[in-house]
Amino acid sequence: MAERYSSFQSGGRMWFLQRVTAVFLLVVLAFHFFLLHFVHHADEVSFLASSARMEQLSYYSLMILFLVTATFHGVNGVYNALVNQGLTGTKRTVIKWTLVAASVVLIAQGIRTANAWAGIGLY
Amino acid sequence: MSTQIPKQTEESTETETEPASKGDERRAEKRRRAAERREQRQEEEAEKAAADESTVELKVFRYDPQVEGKQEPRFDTFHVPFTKGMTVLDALMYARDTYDSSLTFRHSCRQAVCGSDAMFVNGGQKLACKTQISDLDEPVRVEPLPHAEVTKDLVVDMEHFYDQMEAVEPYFQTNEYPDGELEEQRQDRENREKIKMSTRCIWCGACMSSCNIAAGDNEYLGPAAINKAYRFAMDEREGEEMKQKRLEIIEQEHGVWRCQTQFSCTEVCPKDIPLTEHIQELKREAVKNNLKFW
Amino acid sequence: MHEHDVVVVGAGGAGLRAAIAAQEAGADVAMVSKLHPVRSHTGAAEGGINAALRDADSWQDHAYDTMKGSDYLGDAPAVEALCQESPEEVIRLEHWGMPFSREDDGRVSQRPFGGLSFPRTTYAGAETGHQMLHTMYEQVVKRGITVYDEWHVMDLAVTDEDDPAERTCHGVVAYDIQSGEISGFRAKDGVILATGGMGQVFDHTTNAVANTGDGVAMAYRAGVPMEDMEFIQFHPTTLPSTGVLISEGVRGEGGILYNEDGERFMFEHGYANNDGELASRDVVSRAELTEVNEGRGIEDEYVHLDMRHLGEERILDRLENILHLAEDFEGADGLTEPMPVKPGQHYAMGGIETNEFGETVIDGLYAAGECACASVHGANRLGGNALPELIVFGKRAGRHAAGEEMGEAEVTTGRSSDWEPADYEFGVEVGETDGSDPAAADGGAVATDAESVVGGAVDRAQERVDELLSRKGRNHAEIRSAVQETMTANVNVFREEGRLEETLADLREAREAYKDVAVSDPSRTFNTDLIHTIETRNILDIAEALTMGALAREEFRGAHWRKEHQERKDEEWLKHTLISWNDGEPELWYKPVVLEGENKTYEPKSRSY
Amino acid sequence: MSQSYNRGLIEDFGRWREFEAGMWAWIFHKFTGWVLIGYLFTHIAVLSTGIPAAGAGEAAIAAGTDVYTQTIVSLEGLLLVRLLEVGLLAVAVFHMLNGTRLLLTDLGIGLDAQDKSFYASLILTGAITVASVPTFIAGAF
Ligand SMILES: Cc1cc2nc3c(=O)[nH]c(=O)nc-3n(C[C@H](O)[C@H](O)[C@H](O)COP(=O)(O)OP(=O)(O)OC[C@H]3O[C@@H](n4cnc5c(N)ncnc54)[C@H](O)[C@@H]3O)c2cc1C
Ligand code: HEM
Ligand code: SF4
Ligand code: F3S
Ligand code: FES
Repeated sequence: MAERYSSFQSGGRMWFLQRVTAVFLLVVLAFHFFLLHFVHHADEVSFLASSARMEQLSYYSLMILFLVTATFHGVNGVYNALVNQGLTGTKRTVIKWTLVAASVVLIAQGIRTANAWAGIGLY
Repeated sequence: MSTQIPKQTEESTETETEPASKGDERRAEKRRRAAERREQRQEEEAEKAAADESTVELKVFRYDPQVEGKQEPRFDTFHVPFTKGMTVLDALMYARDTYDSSLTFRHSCRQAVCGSDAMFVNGGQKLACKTQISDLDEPVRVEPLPHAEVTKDLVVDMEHFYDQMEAVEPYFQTNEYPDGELEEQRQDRENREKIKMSTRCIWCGACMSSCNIAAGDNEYLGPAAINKAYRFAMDEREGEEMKQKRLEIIEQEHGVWRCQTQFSCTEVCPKDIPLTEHIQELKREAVKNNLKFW
Repeated sequence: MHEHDVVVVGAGGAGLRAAIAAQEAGADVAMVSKLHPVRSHTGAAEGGINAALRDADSWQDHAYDTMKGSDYLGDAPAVEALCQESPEEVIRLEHWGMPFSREDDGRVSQRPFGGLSFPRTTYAGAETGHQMLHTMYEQVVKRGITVYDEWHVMDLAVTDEDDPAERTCHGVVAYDIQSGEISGFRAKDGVILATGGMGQVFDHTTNAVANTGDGVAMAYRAGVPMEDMEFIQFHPTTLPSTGVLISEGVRGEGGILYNEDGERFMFEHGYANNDGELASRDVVSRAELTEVNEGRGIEDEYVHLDMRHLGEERILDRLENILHLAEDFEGADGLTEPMPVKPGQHYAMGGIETNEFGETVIDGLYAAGECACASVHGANRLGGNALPELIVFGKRAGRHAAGEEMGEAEVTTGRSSDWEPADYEFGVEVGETDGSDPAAADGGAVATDAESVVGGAVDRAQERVDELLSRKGRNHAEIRSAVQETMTANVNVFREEGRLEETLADLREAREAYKDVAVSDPSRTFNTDLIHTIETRNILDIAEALTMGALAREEFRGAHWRKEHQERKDEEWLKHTLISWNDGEPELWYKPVVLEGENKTYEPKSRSY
Repeated sequence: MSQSYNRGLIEDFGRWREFEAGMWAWIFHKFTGWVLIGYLFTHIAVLSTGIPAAGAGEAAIAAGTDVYTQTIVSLEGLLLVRLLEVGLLAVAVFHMLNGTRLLLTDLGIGLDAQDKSFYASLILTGAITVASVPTFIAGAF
């Protein structure tokens, strides 16, 4: 099957994932904004309230997924933009891995925060 | 003997010899009318000239790497008498033939089929021969296509564009010919309709010049080449196997995924080819195709 | 110096087909063209390609129609070759992917065209030439044939024996427009001229600005006779302000011509009682001009072509680009109003004398396409017969040049046994004014071995260019427009002796003026001023030959109408006019038409439609 | 493609005047996308104060004196932050609307109306932003 796989390049897959994550983000970001600015007002934020939400498994997992997709979508978007402007060669490889590293840090930090609220020991 | 139509010959000789013939009278009458019209027009033109409207002001980009005084790019101004129906190309030709024979631009067909004269007119990629002066604001600014190397004046180097066009294997390929020597391949009308617009490209390069992605990524195939690929990928005469290969070509690193749907290409194409639509359709085809394997 | 087996000059339909054929026959081919191939004027052809494809049709009928259309001045072996091979060539185009319009059953569509007894014109919308040109260029790309684009061929490299029939062509000299460099192209097996039309001889033309007849003029000066130059087709439906062509397809689909009084004059004034608008082009052109001359024209200039009754759907389906043309170039909306049209120069039936394999009298020199005269169109070309000519004779010339055995030619070239001298006295001196000016002259070569023939030609071209660039003088543009004006005024659809003579005098004057011509742009980069100046010389030579032919032929045949001679004179004029350059002293002579074909002998009949 | 010869005026930013809808949409989408990812990083950074807060003990949390709550409350107290949040909303809304436009484009829907849909995205973004100003500003004074 290996040869068959050569018929698609990551370009196409990434493009597709960018769209899929966009669709997901569209819903979740709307929900997120609505929840945190309209249902609960910005000046009412407190650790308690955050942690109350986070303790629900469904909310927790939605937020983690939100974080992961947003990071992927955002970082991949940035990377694409740079590549489209003619980023090539070593520079490109360096930036690529820097972005990957930044994403990993971002996601890790995000999960730790969520864990802190959810009362999960891992933070 | 006479292969000719007797009536016509007779009449045309008649008109020459007998001034009183009906045709002649009518002609004379019409001449008078035409003369009146002409007079009127001349008056109007004179008025216009007085109001300084009868000439068009052209600002033309000039550059020549070899000629002293032109090595530093500059704009030259030409005042060209306006006539009804005048195109940018007409104005340029007038300026060249009357004022400065070194004014250089490509042109040939004057009818939007050869694709030689895509230029940057008042900030848009246009075919000069297809752009009416009367539709433009004055002064009319004419520059060579952006994002291309200027050879001289309005002439740009098209080599890169040609390379991109030829990179997509722009030729029909199939292994499935009908049996008879004199048998054509069948193609239904619908399919021909589907590829129709894509076959109209005249290689003018306007689209490529307008696309920011192509400007940034020199290797991007560009809208015209992708459209060319579309023309073959969608042609059902080529068969499934070929389509697969075509999709691989346009899926390459600098292929369809580069397109950011800026729509500028579609906007400027003088042949009204829905380029963005074609690119998008190829992206979908490619994804569909890949989903089979993912 | 570049070296190839076959060098094809020009990359329009004929050149591309010739290159492909030569390459398939095993030759190393190079194409040299002053325009990038896809910019060639073949792309402008709209209407279609005639080919007897269907069972109910036959190539014999096509040949008959072509002969009749030619007013019996076509040479039967060439006409029959055209009609016999056109079907397979059209199918080949289809196999190369050309997007023809289709019928419901998926076969290629055909439509009726003027002068044809069967609807045998295959087409791709109203952009047949564009599709054909691009399809063939694609094949050239596929085969990896070398293309030198934007190289202007200035001259042929020909040996200088006294008798043109003994000369050999060893290659060409070309000027690289991009860099200003002049190079020789040595052609071991042959040079094929495919430089297209010469419409720029006139000022109201459907032809491109690049159609300056360079190949015709080069071959002429190298010693190849010009054949039937007086036969110029004027297309009846061109837009008055630009000369842009409105395809015959409009009339084929049912478009109607009206005069100012709203009369359908083709019938009502009896110009063509059977075929009406679909009569042969010369008939319709003269009818229109007669209407205008008799005061029934609109604005005293044109008539109306109306297609509104065809309905929007049909127009959009088959004639869509006509709508765009009328709107972009004339500001008329074909869906809601009739389009203004008038006759304009369209096609040159005559040209470089060749036989049915494209060979000229000079060894190793071939010609195909509009620049050549085989002759298939005789005194008048039928619509849709030029595109098949490109592919049929392009292929033949390509193969022959590459050395394929093709048998004995039946059409003769040069002065074979039955030529006939002409005793016509031109009142005006014609030909070279004074060969001493290196900028204006480009005579024959002096060597015999290939290398030095090409080398010598390069040197002369270089000298000429240097001279043009370095001296001061007048601009070519005024000379060019003087020629175009006199030609349009006097050598148009209607021709009379006195005015033709005047034209020769005007041309003489233009020649004198050309002696002072100079190029004011000193650049070596993309110097179009220089190119146009060189082209203007070609225009001059062609205009003169054309007018000479028009004066000599004292009859009315096909597209050639003479005021003083209102009938076709078969006893006297069933012959081709030929003009030889004779190193600057043009000479007129004749050769008989070949009416015996393989199929039958074509008896001249009255040409009524 | 010219890298070697810079034509100044023609190829520099002076060209923005000549951009059409599709190009503006592209530029705005880019800009908003970058702002959003930038914000995502800062957002997580700010929220991370929740980690020390969680370690600081129940009491502080209950009283609302933990680092996290304090940080958020003080930030939200600043008018500037509130205004930035309105900006963020505008950016996010535009990116979402135009993103939807792009997704439809990818599906081949509404290509002919691409300019109109861009203008619609702009107008809607404006409307939504203005409409939510009261909510966003509420309690800031
Ligand atoms: C508007 C229009 C519509 C037509 N419609 C039809 C139709 O419907 N059906 C039909 O059968 N016929 C039609 N014709 C006629 C037909 O299109 C032409 O006769 C034919 O295309 C000529 O092709 P060609 O290959 O001989 O020349 P072209 O296509 O004109 O090519 C000439 C080539 O020679 C090159 N060249 C010229 N001079 C030089 C030089 N000095 N050095 C190097 N290269 C040179 C040019 O670059 C070009 O590549 C139409 C013609 C016109 C003008
Ligand atoms: C809410 C729903 C969202 C939708 C519908 C959406 C849609 C899209 C789409 C379709 C693209 C691809 C553009 C292209 O490649 O042509 C894109 C790019 C991008 N998105 Fe989003 N997006 C959303 C949310 C987000 C979020 C939350 C972020 C930040 C984390 C983000 C950051 C980006 C970035 C940085 C780009 C790349 C921009 C560029 O081309 O420079 N998006 N978005
Ligand atoms: S797609 Fe349109 S704009 Fe692009 S090269 Fe072809 S005709 Fe020109
Ligand atoms: S302008 Fe460029 S980005 Fe895509 S839609 Fe056209 S190719
Ligand atoms: S001159 Fe041929 S496209 Fe404009």
